[in-house]
Amino acid sequence: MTKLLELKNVSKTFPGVKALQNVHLDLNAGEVLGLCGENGAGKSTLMKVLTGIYKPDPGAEIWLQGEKVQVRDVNHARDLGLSIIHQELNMVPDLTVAQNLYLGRPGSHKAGWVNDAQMNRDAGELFDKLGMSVDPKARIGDLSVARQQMVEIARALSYNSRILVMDEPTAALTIAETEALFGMIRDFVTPETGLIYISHRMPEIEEITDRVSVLRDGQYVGTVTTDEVEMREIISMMVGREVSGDARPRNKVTSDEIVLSVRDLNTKKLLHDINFDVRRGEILGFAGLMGAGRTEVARCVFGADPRTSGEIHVNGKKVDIRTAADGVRAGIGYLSEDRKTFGLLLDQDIKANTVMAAMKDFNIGGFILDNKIRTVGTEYSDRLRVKTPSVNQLLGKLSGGNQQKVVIAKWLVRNCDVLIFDEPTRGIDVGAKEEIYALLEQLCEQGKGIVMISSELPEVLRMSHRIAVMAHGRITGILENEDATQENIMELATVGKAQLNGEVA
Amino acid sequence: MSRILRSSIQQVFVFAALILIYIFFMIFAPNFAQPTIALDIVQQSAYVGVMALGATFVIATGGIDLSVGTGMTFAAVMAGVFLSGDWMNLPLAAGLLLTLLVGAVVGLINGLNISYLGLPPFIATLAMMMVARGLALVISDKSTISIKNSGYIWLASGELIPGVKNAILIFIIMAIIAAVLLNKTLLGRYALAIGSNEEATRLSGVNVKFWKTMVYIAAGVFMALGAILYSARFGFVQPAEGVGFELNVIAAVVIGGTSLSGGRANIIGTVVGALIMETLRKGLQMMGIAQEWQLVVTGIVVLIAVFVDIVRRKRQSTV
Amino acid sequence: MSRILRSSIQQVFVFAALILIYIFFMIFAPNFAQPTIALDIVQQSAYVGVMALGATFVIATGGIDLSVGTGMTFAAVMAGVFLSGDWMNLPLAAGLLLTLLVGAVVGLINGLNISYLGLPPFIATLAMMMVARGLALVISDKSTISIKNSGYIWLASGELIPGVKNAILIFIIMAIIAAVLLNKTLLGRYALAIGSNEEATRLSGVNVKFWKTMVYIAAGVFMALGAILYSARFGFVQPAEGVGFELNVIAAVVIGGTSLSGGRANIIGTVVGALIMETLRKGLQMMGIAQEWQLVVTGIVVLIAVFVDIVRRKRQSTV
Amino acid sequence: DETTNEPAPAETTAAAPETTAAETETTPAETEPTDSEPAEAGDVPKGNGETIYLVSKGFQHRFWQAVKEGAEQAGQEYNYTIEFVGPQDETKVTEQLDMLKTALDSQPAAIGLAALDSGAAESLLTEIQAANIPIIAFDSGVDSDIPLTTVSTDNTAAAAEAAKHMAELIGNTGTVGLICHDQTSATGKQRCDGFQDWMAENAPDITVLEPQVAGEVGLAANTAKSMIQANPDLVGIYGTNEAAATGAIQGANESGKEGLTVVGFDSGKTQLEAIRNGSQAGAVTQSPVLMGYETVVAAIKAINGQELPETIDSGFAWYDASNIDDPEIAGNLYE
Ligand SMILES: Nc1ncnc2c1ncn2[C@@H]1O[C@H](COP(=O)(O)OP(=O)(O)OP(=O)(O)O)[C@@H](O)[C@H]1O
Ligand SMILES: Nc1ncnc2c1ncn2[C@@H]1O[C@H](COP(=O)(O)OP(=O)(O)OP(=O)(O)O)[C@@H](O)[C@H]1O
Ligand SMILES: [Mg+2]
Ligand SMILES: [Mg+2]
Repeated sequence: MTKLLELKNVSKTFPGVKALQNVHLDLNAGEVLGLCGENGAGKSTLMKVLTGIYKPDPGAEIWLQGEKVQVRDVNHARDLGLSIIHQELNMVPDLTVAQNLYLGRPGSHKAGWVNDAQMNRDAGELFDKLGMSVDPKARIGDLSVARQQMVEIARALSYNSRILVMDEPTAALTIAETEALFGMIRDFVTPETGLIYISHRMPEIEEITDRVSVLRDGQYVGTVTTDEVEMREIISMMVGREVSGDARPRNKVTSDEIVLSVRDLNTKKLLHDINFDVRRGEILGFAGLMGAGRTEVARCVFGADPRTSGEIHVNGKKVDIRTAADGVRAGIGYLSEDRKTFGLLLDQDIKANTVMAAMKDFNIGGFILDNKIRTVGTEYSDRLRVKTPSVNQLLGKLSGGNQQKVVIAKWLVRNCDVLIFDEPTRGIDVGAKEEIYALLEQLCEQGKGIVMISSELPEVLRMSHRIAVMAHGRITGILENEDATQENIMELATVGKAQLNGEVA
Repeated sequence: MSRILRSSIQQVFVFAALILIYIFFMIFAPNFAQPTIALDIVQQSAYVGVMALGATFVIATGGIDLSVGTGMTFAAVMAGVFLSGDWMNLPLAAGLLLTLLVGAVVGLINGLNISYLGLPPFIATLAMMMVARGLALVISDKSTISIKNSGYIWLASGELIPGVKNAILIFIIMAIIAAVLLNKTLLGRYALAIGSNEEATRLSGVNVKFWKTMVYIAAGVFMALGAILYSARFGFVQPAEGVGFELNVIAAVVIGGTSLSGGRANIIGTVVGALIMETLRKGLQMMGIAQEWQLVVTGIVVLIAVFVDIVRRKRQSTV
Repeated sequence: MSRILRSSIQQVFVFAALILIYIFFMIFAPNFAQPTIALDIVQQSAYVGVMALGATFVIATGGIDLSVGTGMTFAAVMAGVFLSGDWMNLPLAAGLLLTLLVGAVVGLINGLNISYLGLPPFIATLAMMMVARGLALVISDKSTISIKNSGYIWLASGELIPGVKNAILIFIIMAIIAAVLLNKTLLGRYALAIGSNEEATRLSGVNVKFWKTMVYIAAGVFMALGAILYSARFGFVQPAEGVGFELNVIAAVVIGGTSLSGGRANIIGTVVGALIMETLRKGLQMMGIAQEWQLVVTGIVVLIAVFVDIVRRKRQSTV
Repeated sequence: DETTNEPAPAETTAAAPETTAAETETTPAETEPTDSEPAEAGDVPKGNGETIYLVSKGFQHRFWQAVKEGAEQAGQEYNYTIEFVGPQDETKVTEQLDMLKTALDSQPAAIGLAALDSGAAESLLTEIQAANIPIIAFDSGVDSDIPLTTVSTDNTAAAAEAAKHMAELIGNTGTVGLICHDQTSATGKQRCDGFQDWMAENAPDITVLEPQVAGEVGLAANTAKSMIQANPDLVGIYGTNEAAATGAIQGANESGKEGLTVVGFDSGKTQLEAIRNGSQAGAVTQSPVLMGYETVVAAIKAINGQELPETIDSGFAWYDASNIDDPEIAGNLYE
């Protein structure tokens, strides 16, 4: 039987980085192939070669159903039936949802004329078919990352391609949407089509894939059939060693001292009477469905967004936070969920990004301490195992997961009393995830208070001492870790709006 | 169309500024409160306005066009070459077409330099600004070229509708065409998409280089039309004129609410922006204010108008 | 310092263009191959160069400063007011300090308008451009102001090192200061960070509004220094000058490789950019080429120089 | 300037009895306008504060300020209000025409126009005529019958005068450079061409270089320097306005050139200083104050339907260190 797709001998060299070396990959018709590997292993690069975005080094071959092809560019790839959902969002923020869906697509215009009414209708139908509720007329830039991700997925599905690549599609999604996505994937795969699925979330790999191929350091390690192996084995193929995974926190909160206290927080748009405390050495997890308002709580406490009322106390002192600078000064750090827009300076290097929030410690009278910056930059990039030739590399040239590590390093360097991590392990591989968990635990031991927002329930359960669950801009419950299960969290997260209003009334 | 018009006007808060400025002058500038003055203002802003319509597309892509001022003069000189009795003396239609073609070629060169050679728009069009100025002077031999073609002059100064100069009609028609281009065609859609996120647009399969070039060509054609309105108004071209017009053009676009960082554009805004600048000039002149003070006042009013626009925009988006 | 210098020069491929242009004129322009010509070029580019150093910071933040041309004239007029015998006749040091303060205030107002009122830099500085021009004319009553303070004139035209005008020294010193500011201080670091991603910088706890304002203030001080060099060369100021200088200033910065979209800046590049423009002007003048052809040639050479720069930059980064 | 005929004889203008033709530089071109007041007090009726609108070629140069002063002097004398405007520089023809339109819109009693382009204003002039507003041309003429008279300096003749003095000063031999402040306006061209033409006809041993254009001091200085450096045999530079002449002197100073003869045009503080201290040989001046005065007087006469001659010469004069303080000259010089 001919394979739907075969990649042979693919290499790709960037200045100073051999991203791929003689990689092989094959995809059967009718299957979902998982692609796993640590951050920087070369997964995204391989997929970009496949879809015509990068030119591979000479010698690479791409075979589609037994025919050798040369993919010239994005459109050519699409003509060949190849489409991709990129790891980073690729949406045009100033256009509407429908306009984005049909941007650049053959048949989206009649002799140069575009018909927005038609597009809105088509988009509406598409969303109905996929069971999503998104307003086709909404401006993309006004949607949350998760919604934008859903639009990307809808767009990719609507191409009716033979081969669809999804590069970490669920990184921004919560359980409910992930389940919906899996439904769509199952509908998509037919005896004529195939799908390549990249994710760092092993349960997803286990659930959705038929086979899994593994890359390590730009090299092909092997392919296994999902049913036949334990996830542990895949993980050890990826990282070259065993990674153990506890399900629950390994330490207890010992202090009663409250480092962060939020009282009666309200915002114009969404939040309603938010109250919570974080103790010294505690991780307070925030769970909830997409759009529940977790990010908004974080941004508001930190000072990135205005609040209409509410008080914030740090270390028992009331602080007046109106801007992000106030937040940082009060000892709060905030790691954003959207690193590209809110976290990174893509055209600055690793060391500059690492110390960005702590410049006060890296200057004397306004003069920069370059040596100290280099030392600290190197220290943290080693500690977090950022895969890079040097700390002088521009952030834009790192893999997504490695970029995430640098943003984390930024807040570690700053050494705040309260750290708010919004999706801290988004796009981070299993090995590194454990490192970050260990890091969070270390921070706890140092007596910091941590708020961790995560859409992965296992992660929330694994890390949080207590779990606040949000729905519709309210906290619907705060659970002790011992009492929390995936089921009762979901129950609190799906409390209806009407119910909430009733309770309040 | 009317829906677009309505929604655009709602977005153009700077429209309120225009009204306020106008009312102010009706009260304080002698003889200002006549309908003919309003018509004068539209007529006098027509050529900058038409060029600003084209520049709106360029700015929507996140680019800039500094060559629009001297490029206009160059195109007007070429119109003189095509049409003037002392030169080629071509029939009107041929001369007009060729002039628009000159504009398109200027735009094409800008577009190719920017899209295919990867030059920053600022540099590419700055170079074109110098080259166009030089060529205008070389071709005209530094002399005023007069275009005493009565059909040509009628284009701008004739009155198809009695009392309303044709320049005004052309301005209105071009504004409608520009609004349609921006909101209803691929050109506008892709211009906005490129300005909003060029990489994502490219990854959506849009031939970004091609469409960027098209945008500059379109701007070149609008520029040539501006050149025609400008030179047909009085029937002559002064080849050294045009320096600094690019700032007026860009100012009209930006005052109208189109963002220089690209991705958002507003055609009605551009028209209002051009009218504000001309109303200020006319009103202050008619008040007999010393010109140095006119500069100061204009600067401050522009600041306030745009500031009020921003505040109202912000308020609208958070309510 | 020398490490920074070396690495910056390596990044300034446009340096090669300067050398080539220079060699060309040594061969083809009569009497060009003398050391005094080289010194003249540096001297003549000093005031635009110094202002371009300041503008580099503004452009690094992704902003733009259109007020630098007429702002320079305004500052020079104020220098005249402080120092001229007909006016306040202050001691030299006081006059200089006050002039720099004027520049700082111009920058402060730009900065406040941009950071705190949220006006687009283009509009805020366009307005300032008009206001500064108007005020320069109002204060001087449209007359030339002469500053016959010998110490003042010595600043630009004296020769601390025999044969080398002080303007050259000041240009070099200011370039070093600017390089240190950009690469070694918070001001430069934050300017680049803001230009790279303003929102991410804000969320890192940086007081973006404050630092942006500081950048405009710094640019204002450099502008005032440019004004001093300009007016001290002649010992007088004509209040109507300066219009259009802003484009020379911005061109120097952009030719030098600083990106108008912010986030990257190169001080040595700015110096080289200013020198390229002046070398072209000087060489073409000495070849006796008519001005209109000078414009054409300059435009094309700038295009080529920047294009070669881009190609080499790309090649370096992909090897 | 389309009215480049010889300056009109003095007797054609009642307004300026002492104004003489400018053929000889020793004859002052005109006198203080106030001197002429008695002669015309009877002829020129007073007004009631009506507006006379003058559209000049520029608002920010002292030359035009001096014209404005003369105009306002006449306005005060005869009780008229003077509006005086002008575009940003001498290339801004359209801006000037918009100003002319505004002048028409504000319905003044008369309009004066110093046209940047002699042909451009035709259609507006027709509109003004239709509105029954008398129009007077000043400084340079207009290609039209509509203006009732033209009050102007003959720039070509004045430039020839500068050439004549230059030739004399350098002993009729050597290389001379030209720095023209503007290459496209009528005035700019005449000042450049008049000089070149006179040299071509009358001074076969003088080489005149390709003119270079520089409208502001810094550029003019750099240009002069380049000229001096590229042409070591240069003996003289002629600058067609204050900035060009001052720049030439600065260029000579900076390049260390000794003995360069610099001849200029107009006055202004820096030129006057240079002429006084000997670094500049001399300059040709027009009579801006008189020009403004005469223009307004002509306008008043036109308002009252009185006869006007075809042209009124406001004259020009050569001045140097020897006669700079003579009252007839000093009255036309401004700082
Ligand atoms: N444009 C680029 N220039 C230079 N190096 C690059 C570029 N893109 C990727 N790399 C490097 O290539 C390697 C592979 O990156 P890639 O993005 O394919 O990793 P990945 O497996 O997708 O990782 P992640 O799980 O973090 O997304 C990394 O070391 C990265 O730093
Ligand atoms: N159905 C929706 N359509 C459009 N925008 C929505 C919708 N639901 C929420 N949003 C937007 O999402 C934001 C609130 O979500 P926020 O990001 O605070 O939630 P979250 O719980 O962090 O979820 P996420 O997983 O998306 O980060 C708001 O800005 C809101 O406008
Ligand atoms: Mg990846
Ligand atoms: Mg969130």
